[in-house]
Amino acid sequence: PPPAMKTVRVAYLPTSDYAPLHIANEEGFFAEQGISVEFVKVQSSAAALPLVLNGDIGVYAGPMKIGLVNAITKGEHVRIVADKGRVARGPCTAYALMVRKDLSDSGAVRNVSDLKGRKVAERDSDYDLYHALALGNLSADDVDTIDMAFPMVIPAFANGAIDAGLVTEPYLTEAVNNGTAVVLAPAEDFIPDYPFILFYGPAILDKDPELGRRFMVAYLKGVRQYNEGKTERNLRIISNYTGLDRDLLNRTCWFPIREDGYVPRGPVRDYMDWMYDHKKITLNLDDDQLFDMSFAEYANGVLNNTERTPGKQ
Amino acid sequence: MVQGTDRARYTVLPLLSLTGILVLWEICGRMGFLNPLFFPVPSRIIASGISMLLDGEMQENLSVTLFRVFAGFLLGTIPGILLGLFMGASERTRLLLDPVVAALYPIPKLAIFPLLMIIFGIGETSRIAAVAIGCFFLVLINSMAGVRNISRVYFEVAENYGASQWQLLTRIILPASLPLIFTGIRLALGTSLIVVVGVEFVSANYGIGAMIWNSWETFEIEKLYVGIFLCALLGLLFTVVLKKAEERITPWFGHQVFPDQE
Amino acid sequence: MVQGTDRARYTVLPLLSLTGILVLWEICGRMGFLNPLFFPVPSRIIASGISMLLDGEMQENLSVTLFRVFAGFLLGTIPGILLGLFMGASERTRLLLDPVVAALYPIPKLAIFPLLMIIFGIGETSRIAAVAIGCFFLVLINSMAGVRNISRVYFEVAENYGASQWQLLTRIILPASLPLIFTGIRLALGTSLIVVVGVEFVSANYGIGAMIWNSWETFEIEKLYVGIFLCALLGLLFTVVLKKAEERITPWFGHQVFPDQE
Amino acid sequence: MKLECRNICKLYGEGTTASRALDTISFETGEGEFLSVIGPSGCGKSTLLKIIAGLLPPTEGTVTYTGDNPGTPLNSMVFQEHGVFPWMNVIDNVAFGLEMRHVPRKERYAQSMEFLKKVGLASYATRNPHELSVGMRQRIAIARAFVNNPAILLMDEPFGSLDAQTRLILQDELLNIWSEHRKTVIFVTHDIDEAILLGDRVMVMSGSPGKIQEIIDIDFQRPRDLRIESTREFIDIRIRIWNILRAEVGRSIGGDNHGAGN
Amino acid sequence: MKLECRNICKLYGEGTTASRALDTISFETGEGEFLSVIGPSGCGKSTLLKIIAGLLPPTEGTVTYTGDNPGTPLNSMVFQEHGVFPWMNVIDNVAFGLEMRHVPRKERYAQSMEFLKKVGLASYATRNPHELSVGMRQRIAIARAFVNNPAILLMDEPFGSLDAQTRLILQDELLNIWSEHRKTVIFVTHDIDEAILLGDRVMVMSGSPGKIQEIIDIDFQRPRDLRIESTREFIDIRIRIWNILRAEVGRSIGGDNHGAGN
Ligand SMILES: Nc1ncnc2c1ncn2[C@@H]1O[C@H](COP(=O)(O)OP(=O)(O)OP(=O)(O)O)[C@@H](O)[C@H]1O
Ligand SMILES: Nc1ncnc2c1ncn2[C@@H]1O[C@H](COP(=O)(O)OP(=O)(O)OP(=O)(O)O)[C@@H](O)[C@H]1O
Ligand SMILES: [Mg+2]
Ligand SMILES: [Mg+2]
Repeated sequence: PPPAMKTVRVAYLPTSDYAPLHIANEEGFFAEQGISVEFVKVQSSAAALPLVLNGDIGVYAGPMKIGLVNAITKGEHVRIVADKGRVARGPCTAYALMVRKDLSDSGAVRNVSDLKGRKVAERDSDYDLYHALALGNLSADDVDTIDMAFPMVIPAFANGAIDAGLVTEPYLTEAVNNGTAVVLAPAEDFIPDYPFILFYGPAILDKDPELGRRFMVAYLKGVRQYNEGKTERNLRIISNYTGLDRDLLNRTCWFPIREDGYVPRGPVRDYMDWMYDHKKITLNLDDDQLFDMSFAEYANGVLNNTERTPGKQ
Repeated sequence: MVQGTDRARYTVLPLLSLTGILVLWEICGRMGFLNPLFFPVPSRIIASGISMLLDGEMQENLSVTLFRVFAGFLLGTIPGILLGLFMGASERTRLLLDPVVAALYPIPKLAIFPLLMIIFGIGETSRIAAVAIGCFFLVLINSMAGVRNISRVYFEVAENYGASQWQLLTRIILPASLPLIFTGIRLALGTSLIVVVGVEFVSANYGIGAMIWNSWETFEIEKLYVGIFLCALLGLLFTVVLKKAEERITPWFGHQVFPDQE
Repeated sequence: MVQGTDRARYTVLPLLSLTGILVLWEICGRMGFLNPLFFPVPSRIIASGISMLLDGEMQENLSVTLFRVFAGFLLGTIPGILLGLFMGASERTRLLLDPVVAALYPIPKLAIFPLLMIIFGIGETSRIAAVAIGCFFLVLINSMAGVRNISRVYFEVAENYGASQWQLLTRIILPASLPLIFTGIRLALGTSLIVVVGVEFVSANYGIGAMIWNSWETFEIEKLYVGIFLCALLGLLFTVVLKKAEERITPWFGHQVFPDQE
Repeated sequence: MKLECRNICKLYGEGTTASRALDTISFETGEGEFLSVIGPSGCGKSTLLKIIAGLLPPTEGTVTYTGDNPGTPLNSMVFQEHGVFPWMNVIDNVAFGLEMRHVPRKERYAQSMEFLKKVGLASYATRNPHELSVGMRQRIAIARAFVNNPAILLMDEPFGSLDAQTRLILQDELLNIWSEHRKTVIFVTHDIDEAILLGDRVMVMSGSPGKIQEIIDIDFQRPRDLRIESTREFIDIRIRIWNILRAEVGRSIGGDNHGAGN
Repeated sequence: MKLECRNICKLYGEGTTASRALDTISFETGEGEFLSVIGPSGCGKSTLLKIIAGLLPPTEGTVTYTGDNPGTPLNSMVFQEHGVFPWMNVIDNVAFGLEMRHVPRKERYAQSMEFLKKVGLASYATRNPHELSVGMRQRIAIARAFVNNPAILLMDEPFGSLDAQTRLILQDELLNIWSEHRKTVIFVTHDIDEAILLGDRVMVMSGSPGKIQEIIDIDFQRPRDLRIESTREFIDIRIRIWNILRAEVGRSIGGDNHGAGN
């Protein structure tokens, strides 16, 4: 008998890497599991974190952030439960250090070291910037960094207000499209395998782990359909919830996501160590405090029994 | 001054400036002085607005935002007026609360919006609370100034004729500070729009603010301007309605002061 | 009323409410009524503030924000007062510009901040412009109300004694509307803090807004409260300074109106 | 109703900048007495009336009311600055005291209309005060005090801005009402003839600080009318008062060549 | 300086709700004439003065000034509502007209001080008006008009709120100045004795709408003083004026039992 419907609140940003959640919703995968999902739009993962800790939001996703580690350090029950995309070498680039087109055309900026003394936009991405600049043997002190929300990067390029910046999709494709900037260094070159992650908060971990298991089943089913690529159906779903133009979506680069939910420990560990070394956090967490893969394992079991294909990646 | 001329000027002058600006903008845009990527001409914005109107997108966002604005406005303005009147009238209360008001007013609503969400939960309540807080202080400070601007003799008359505190409030303090309360309301209505948009920016699926933010995110710059125009239009509408109300309710306020105007 | 008591109440009452709130907060926190994750007790916030003071982080952010606030405030307030006075005095100008003001005021500064960046370039100019715009309208609307609140007989006297337009402005309109201009300034200073923090949220490395944003990002909730407290403190400071200035400059304003207060 | 003032002193301001407005004023009124008060401008007449009305606390001294009070208000004051409310129409202004005592609308309008007729403003009942002349507004204030039917009437130069004939009519009317009800009246005026014509006694004050110079009994039989002004006694009293006042003026202006012949 | 008013009409309001305040007023003053104006409250005296001063445009008719003007202002008015500025101290208020004409500070203070002495306010020169009594404020307004040394003085019940002796002194002072400089004076008063004592002619007005009833020549020799009040002629004129006014009042109040004996 189907279990009674339960509501899970999920925080999201309107970018394509949140697609598996929306696909799972649109295709009724959550409903199959007796879950109704309420999507809560947030402007950044930072804005979502308090609500996760508060128990208002059960699930959220995004890059590893200092705030999360700090919360866990304070004893909060939040765990990494699955993969949600990675910076990976592939046919396209979804995240990169970009430079203004005229600087690139004129040859003023050919490689990262030419950025010395220039204005570089970033948004709470000191780890990424650190490694990007390291490609040109620069440090953050060698450039003029400007903290800037992503959508504002494009007008800033157009206006000549910034010279370079860390840009993610779909802004990357749009900037290339309207001829304001070009890729200087793809993220694969400086933070390979850098993970974006799905988290559960106390609302699931403490209150209803069973709900978490069912949620994971639906999520991973969504991931599988996402990995079918830019099908008409997927394009339509993503276009619907991001509001992005279908053709633009077709041109943007989609992060690869693992179908078994497995999160590679190495890059996470690298990031932790970097944060610890740079005194951004006071405690280096061990794996038990960070990961809880039991949900993914359960889901893999369910999915591999009912469907043939194991995770491809 | 002939009456006809008078009426003409009261309707013509206000329209003149607004249409003037739009026409100038259109011309500059067409002559290539403005980067069309960021400054599309009004005609294109209007076209985009009409299509949003036809497919119902505009009405949906507008109604959501208007609900938040009015709910927040009412919830903030009414206590704001009452407390403002009270603080204006009672020095003791003023001394006690003025520092609190002064300290709370400049706290950015956007910065504490996440805290509001924790207190009021996700959803409408926290958004409406942010709007209400924004309105509250503006109306409070203006009402307070309104009371302190009342000629002392009115209070003496009221006291001498045995007005109770309640009668003092409703028959003297409230009507006498109405002109400035209106100024506060005018500011508050404008601000409630600003706050609601800011809040919809960071957390909402619908509403003009969400629409504007989505336009930034999805590079639909005309939609962004439609959103901004809607804000402007609403502001204008509010002002016109308030002005009519003001003329009706406080006819003794706002003399014409330059000789050319009698 | 004995003088000593009077002086005491002018300093004691304002302090009472503020410390009262802090003490209550501390007690509620210690007794576990508040979630320490989101509502840390004042003593911990103060401790965090002191450590930020010692390592210079606070001064740095504060000075950056203060610079933006004052620059924007001055750039917005002075034209706002002048135009407000002028619109208050001249009906023709008011009819012409009132709709424009009404339309522009409720446009959210945050929504057009990217446009400001395009117009003014990135960096300080666009941030200061956003603050200036925020102040401008508040002061304008209040100054306008100030002029319209002036008793007509003053204008008649001035005209009869041959005041030039300039003398009318400086000797009548300006001083007579000072009380309400002060109200506008008070609102504007508060708002300039709000706007600057909002702008620093979306684009800045330093400043109180950036600090608050970073605290959210890194979930250092005490730092966030330090930021909010700094806003509150600045607001308080501004108000106290303004009030002193007001008492000195407009001693005829603000009678005590309740009988218990003479 | 009787009234007793004992050693009333009033200081304005504090500390070294305090100035003494009234100095040990002691007097009492008989039951139903009509007391005229006359004295140079600034001698503290208004201050004294406000202290009697309980609107200002005396710095020293006491005010005592004795006698039984048949449900009507203790005192009603006509203020020198009339204090007609611009936000109420004429009849609501007049009915203000009755409204404060919850007299039903119909009844208070009927009573007010009666007094509006007496001051010649019946046809202006629903007009707004800002459409009336200054003198008409003062008449509203007078009607408002009369209709309130107080035990003691306090009148601060009530006829000061009335035209000659309305003044005479109202003097007459005042005497009529007074002889009907024998209320205690304290009547401040700057018109010596008026003071004598109306008063049972005339209290002559001097200024800086305000003191009682003399209280003169006026023994004309009632009812009185203007004819008594040509009697020997009247002229004697007039000269007597005038001499007190003139000495006073001589002191305050410095005794230069400003004697006005008599 | 001579003044001619021709067929002056004044309507307040518009269309059907317009009310006629003045009806075809025509008169002229001789060179250096002292014209007293008397009439019931609300008959349009203030309106007429404001039209003469150029502060209100007449609905119909013309005001013409002829004669040469030796550099001093054309006219200065003492307003019925005094219009003393609360934001200037006493001497700055008095010096206002001079300041408007750019008289150097030292000189204008010297001249103002002279007139402050004349109205007995020398020791209040640096005080703020809100610390003075109503009568003292009216004296400031009078001093302000005098020190301005205009070609024509327009005085709207200037002595209305003065005490008896200051009033007599200032009447005397006014006559002195007038006989020295032979300015044209239009002097509105509600005191019949004052009108006769001061005027070369007395213009008696009636109300609703304001009309000239009669202009009476006063032939007493100058210099005059209070002694003329006891002459036969004086009393005759007084009765004559009184009869005009009384008829008027009879009409306006409806002719009931309000005759005041004489
Ligand atoms: N702004 C206005 N709007 C409409 N009516 C007005 C206005 N000002 C004056 N009136 C009307 O015009 C008439 C004349 O007023 P005005 O002030 O000139 O009288 P006045 O003779 O000076 O009276 P007083 O002796 O009481 O000062 C009055 O009936 C008054 O109601
Ligand atoms: N609020 C105040 N602060 C300081 N001094 C004041 C204040 N009010 C009145 N005074 C002073 O007190 C004295 C008496 O003022 P009050 O108004 O009682 O005089 P008055 O006899 O009514 O004068 P008038 O006949 O001109 O109305 C004056 O010298 C005045 O300067
Ligand atoms: Mg007085
Ligand atoms: Mg008048």
